[in-house]
Amino acid sequence: MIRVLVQPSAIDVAAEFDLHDAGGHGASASFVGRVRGDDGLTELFLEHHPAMTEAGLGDLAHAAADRWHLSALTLIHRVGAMMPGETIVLVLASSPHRAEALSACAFLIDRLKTDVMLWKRETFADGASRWVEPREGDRGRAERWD
Amino acid sequence: MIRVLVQPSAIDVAAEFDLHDAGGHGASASFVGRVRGDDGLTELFLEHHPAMTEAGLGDLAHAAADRWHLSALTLIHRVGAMMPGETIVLVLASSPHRAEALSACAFLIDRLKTDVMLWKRETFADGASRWVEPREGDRGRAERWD
Amino acid sequence: MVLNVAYFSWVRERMGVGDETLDIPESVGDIGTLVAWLAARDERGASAFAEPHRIRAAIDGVMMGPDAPLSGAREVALFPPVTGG
Amino acid sequence: MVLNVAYFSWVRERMGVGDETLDIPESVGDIGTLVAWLAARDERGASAFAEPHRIRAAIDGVMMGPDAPLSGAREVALFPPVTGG
Repeated sequence: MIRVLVQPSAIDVAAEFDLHDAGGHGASASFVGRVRGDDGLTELFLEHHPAMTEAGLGDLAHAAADRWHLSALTLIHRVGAMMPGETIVLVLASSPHRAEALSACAFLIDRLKTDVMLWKRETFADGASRWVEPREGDRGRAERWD
Repeated sequence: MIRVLVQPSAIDVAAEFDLHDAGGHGASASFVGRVRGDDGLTELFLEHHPAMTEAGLGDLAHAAADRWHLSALTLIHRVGAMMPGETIVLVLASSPHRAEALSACAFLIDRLKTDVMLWKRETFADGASRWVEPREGDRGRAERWD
Repeated sequence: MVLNVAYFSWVRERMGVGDETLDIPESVGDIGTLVAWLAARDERGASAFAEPHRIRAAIDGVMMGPDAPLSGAREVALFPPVTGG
Repeated sequence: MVLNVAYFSWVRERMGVGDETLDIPESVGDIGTLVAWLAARDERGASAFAEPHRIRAAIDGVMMGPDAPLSGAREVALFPPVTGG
């Protein structure tokens, strides 16, 4: 029912939908986040603390399953180097009830921004690279759920 | 950019994702609603006023596009007879920003419940059938957006 | 006046047809009197329109109240409240 | 005391390694003093830990404050605030 992965390989969104949807759930909400090529970005590198990332995603998934009536949950985060257009994160939440599927999906994607042990480094076309600073806006969105 | 369909044929969710995702959007939120086989339901029939359904979905799609910064929007509603497990409705909203994609998707699915000219008839295993009455809860959820 | 009238959901089932062309007397000038006229006309009308407060209407695809005039209408649709998507 | 220390993000880059096994003097009893000791130890430490308020820490996968004791720790991780998913 709960599928949580942290992987350096590409996320196969269609295959994950197939696997998740096999249950024929009443309502399914999803979120796909992709690397944006803004400002000439050529690579996004996500560094992580493997044990803490896995634990963080697992805790988030179980928090969502405790809070909403979910029939299935998929939470996959990519790590390592990726290019613009590639999928960073996939959230799929299903429930008999649409409001629960939508809320769980929004909760997970907001919390991912603050709760998961990841650091982002952006590299640009001119060769410059920088580590991304935490954003206050993300914290505000995540705290809506407390 | 805006794709709105009302169709009696099955909704091919994977094909619609492919078509929609071709833009490589930063953030994509989706909602899939399927027929639930609760209480021995064997068929759901959606009757519609074709001109009004098309106009209603088109208005909703444009209201979402006016309100949020969307790079693509897909809104497909099935009509006619369908069985448990089949997809009734598909909403796909994409934006450079995750909050906009998620909000547009939630707005569209809430509003679909009240704004679209559809009537549902449920048929059960014992042969009984009944027209579904409007639900007050749906109206409440839709009015959050006013 | 000749008018195309369309029915949906259980109104359609009770009327036995999805739409029909009706010759309306001049005294029937708005949606409310059309519904009363249909209820009085025959048994199927009596069954479909016994509770006028449960009936909604659209003229040429636009939702209208019972006072809306019929003059100029191409299609009047009569139906119960929608149950949504 | 022998301790495994892991670094992440720009802390890792400035330290030049992802993790290392350190022999820590007995006077270094908590995370705050460990960070100060690393900053004083060599040039790479000075560069990575010049601003201790920008450093976060975890002991064996659990986030800890600067007062957290190192005794019993298998791994201490030192890193900047996370930037999330």
